[in-house]
Amino acid sequence: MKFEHYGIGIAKGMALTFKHLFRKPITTQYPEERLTVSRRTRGNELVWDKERCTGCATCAKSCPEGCIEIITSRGEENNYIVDKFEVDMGRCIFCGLCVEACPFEALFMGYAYERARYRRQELVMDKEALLLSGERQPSGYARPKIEAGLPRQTLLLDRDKVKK
Amino acid sequence: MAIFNYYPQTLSPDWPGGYWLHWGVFVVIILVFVMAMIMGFIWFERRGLGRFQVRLGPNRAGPFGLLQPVADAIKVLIKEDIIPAKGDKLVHWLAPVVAFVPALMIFAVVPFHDGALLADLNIGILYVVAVSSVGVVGIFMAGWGSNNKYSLIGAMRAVAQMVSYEIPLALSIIGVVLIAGSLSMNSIVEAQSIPFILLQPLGFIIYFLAACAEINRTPFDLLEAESEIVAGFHIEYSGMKFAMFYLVEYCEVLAISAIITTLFLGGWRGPLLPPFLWFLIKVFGVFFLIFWVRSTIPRLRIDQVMAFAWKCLLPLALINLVITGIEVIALPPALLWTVMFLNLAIVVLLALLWSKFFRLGGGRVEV
Amino acid sequence: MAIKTEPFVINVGPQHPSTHGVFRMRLTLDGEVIVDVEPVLGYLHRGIEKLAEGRTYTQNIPFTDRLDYLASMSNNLAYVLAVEKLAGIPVPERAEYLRVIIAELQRIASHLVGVGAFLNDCGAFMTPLLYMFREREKILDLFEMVCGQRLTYNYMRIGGVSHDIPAEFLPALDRFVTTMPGFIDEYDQLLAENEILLARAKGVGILPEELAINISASGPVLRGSGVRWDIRKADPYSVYDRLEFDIPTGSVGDCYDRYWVRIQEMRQSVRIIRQAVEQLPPGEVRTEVPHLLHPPVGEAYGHIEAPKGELGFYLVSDNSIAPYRFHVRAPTLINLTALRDMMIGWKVADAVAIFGSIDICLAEVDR
Amino acid sequence: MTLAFSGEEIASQVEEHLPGSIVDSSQDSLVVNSESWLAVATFLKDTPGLDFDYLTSITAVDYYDYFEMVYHLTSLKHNHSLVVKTRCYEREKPSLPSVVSLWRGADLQEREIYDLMGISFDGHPNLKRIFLWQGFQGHPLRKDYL
Repeated sequence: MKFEHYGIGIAKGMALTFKHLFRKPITTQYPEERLTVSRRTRGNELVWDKERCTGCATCAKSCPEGCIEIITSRGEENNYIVDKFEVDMGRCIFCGLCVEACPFEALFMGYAYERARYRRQELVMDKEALLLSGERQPSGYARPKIEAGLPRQTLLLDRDKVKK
Repeated sequence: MAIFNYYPQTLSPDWPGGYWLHWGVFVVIILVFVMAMIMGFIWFERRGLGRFQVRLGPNRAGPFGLLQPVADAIKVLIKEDIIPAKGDKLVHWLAPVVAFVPALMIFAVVPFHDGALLADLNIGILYVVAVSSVGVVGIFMAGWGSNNKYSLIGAMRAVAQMVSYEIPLALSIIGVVLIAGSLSMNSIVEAQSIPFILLQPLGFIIYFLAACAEINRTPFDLLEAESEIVAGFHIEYSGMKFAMFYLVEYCEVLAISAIITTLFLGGWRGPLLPPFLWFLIKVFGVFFLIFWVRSTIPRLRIDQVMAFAWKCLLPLALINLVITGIEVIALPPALLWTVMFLNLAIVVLLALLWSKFFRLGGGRVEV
Repeated sequence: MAIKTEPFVINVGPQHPSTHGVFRMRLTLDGEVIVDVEPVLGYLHRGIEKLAEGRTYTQNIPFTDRLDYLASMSNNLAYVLAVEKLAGIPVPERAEYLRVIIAELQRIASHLVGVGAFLNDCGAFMTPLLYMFREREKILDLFEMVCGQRLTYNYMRIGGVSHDIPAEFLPALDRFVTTMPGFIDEYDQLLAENEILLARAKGVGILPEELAINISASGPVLRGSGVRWDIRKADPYSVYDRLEFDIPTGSVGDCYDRYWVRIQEMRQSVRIIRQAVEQLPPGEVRTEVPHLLHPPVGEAYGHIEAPKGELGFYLVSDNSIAPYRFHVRAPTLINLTALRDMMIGWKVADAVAIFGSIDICLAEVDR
Repeated sequence: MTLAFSGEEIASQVEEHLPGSIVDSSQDSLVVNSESWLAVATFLKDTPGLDFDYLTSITAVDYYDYFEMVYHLTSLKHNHSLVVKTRCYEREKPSLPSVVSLWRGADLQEREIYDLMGISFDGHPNLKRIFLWQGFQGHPLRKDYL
């Protein structure tokens, strides 16, 4: 005579949850503890290299949302001068296609993630706002040289060492 | 606890002497105790659930998040009080009060210490059963007064469930009363030279399950099942009135924990530590068990809940009553340990026997 | 005297904790029993099929992320397979293996959410969900390492994948693959034998085999009904024909079978990943594809076994840079066809459980 | 591997049973006359050896001159597949027979096509808009909808 459904399943489950009382919580206390994001993170706000950009507008053409706007004028040495380079970060979907498409490595995804704003207008970034600065570092997405120099990503796998 | 020693160890039922003083002091004590314990319970449950779920739980307000209940209370009190336009305003307004008062009234007969209770009624436990079943009226009023289909479903479930579970609840208490030979809570504690959970394991299990159903705790939390009917009867409540329902929930848990402690775990009795502390420790232990269950298992369906009460708990409670009666009459007190093991064996046997009645896949109605 | 009763209509959703998004069910209830169900869709309709007609083939890849956001990688894969079929683009072998590894990781992640949410709907208060999110988090970490995002990956490219994996990916994946079976065992221990879950899920919401085929169900819903149909075996794409794995099937097609199939599929996915990592060859990960692709006039239907069922992309090309027609065969939309048949006659609580066991993602249903 | 039937092969079989039903056939697909589509579908589903018991997907494509319905059929029994098309030249009130009676999986997909492409299906049990609200003007997936 086989006995089942007499409460053993409930007991097993309760044992498991009890075991979890003694495991380390996996919570990260965010503002105090910070995890390092991936080297390839597609973080907030594009970073633009003024020197390298030739104004070819490949990025604008590759953008699925059409949020990059470039206006150029003809320069003296048969080159383009970028008059306007404006990105509406409010419409950006962070797909990274523009960065991949850039033939001169003049555009980077951002490495930061705390770039919230209070107004939508502030999300529209012009030439000056897009330049590299202390809090606006480029990420290694599609840029292997930068990727090599960034710190290692923290993984939950490393922190949660419970079972084999 | 000097205040307890100030009073004679046992109070006669008609409260001779400082009637008003006694009354006033204990009302204050109970109110403070209940409020403080509810705060403690909320914190304990949230932190404990957090740890069960490999997270931390609230830990920002105050040291270890101890002030979290206070912060919640302040937040909820300054919120807007919304009354549904088509609701029954009076019923909607009265419901939290009607639900809260009986929950608080239970504490009148809970002994925190030998003789330290508001009213040592000689029908103490009967009073508890009677008063605690009034709370359902408040819940039904809330469900009705809100004029919301979800609340009404929740309220209907509540009534059906609570009425059913009153019976096994009361029957399982009778076993304890038979052994103790008294209905007074204080006498029951005094009768427990060993905790009654050892003599009445089946009674304890039935009481625990039925009480969980009475106070709407998992796996019987159908009336506020957040994944089905969102919040059930208090879906339309906000602000102060919502806080009242929140208090009711924890007040009832506290009351049930205190009653289980009194009936089955030997109340304030215990070695070394002062009685009041023993009482608290046991109450927290019972509460831990309640939310441990909550953290683990899913919720039953309404027909399964009803079937469980009538087909499982009620017959088991009757069997328990008969067995206890025979033991009390036939077995000499010297055979205490034999009785203990006998009862444990009966529990195992009955659990295995009843598992044979467990049927899967039922519940579909042809429409 | 017969009591006069009448059925009443209750709206579950679009804002309801258990509708997994913005799904809405109009339930007609007779007491607690469901008499009629009418799904109301479209709250998340963004017209992706129309939008895609105005974007190039590459620009559509991030849009496919937004279909089933719990399994973005699978959507990417199905779409690029369709484009590759349309334009006849070869894929390097290493990229094929990477795609398989990533797609199987995605399957585990999606099933973790599906199973966790189902158990949560059954009333297990958050605990299974959080345990499962813990493992999903590890997978998301791996995805973030590979492609820099945690939800909308945009990783697959026409003719390969966007990047090769970083050096620390394989060791981390190895750690994940060794620990994952242990965690799946834990899930089994947590609730697979739980009496309450059995009572809630066994025999509930049965989808018979005949009906499952007739309504074009796919994925775990079809396999839960006992049909041995998996596109990875039936019509192998990528390199699935070189990998060994089983197709778990249920027996009767109830909620529990669907739950069980998902758990077993996670085990199989771990097995596939192990083999794929062993066989992973070195080399290129991406074929050179012109920036603006002009596929020849024609049409192609690329389909994969996505976590939730057969995900197909039907593309029509008119030799321009954008697809002339872009149609998504959304598995979850079609799985919903049988919702009414599965729910009628069950209780409100079952409605939520049955709905959870289908595991839908509204972003894909509405598109 | 799912065996993809060529349209020509099936066309000859269908033509034997239902003469005049095939408009066109190619390697990938066969195009069926819209009047005889339901009969052809029944034939494809019930003929032993074909047994297309699983309707994978339905789509409509707007080619300005006509709407083309694309049916992807699969047989789970024999693991083979077929693409069948049928055309509707009417633009104002396009209408085609519904296949819900054969494959219930067509239910929501036909509603979707009705909603977004504006083709109505005769014999559909519950033909209502599915994603857009009742009273929405136009059918977004048509090429002339801007």
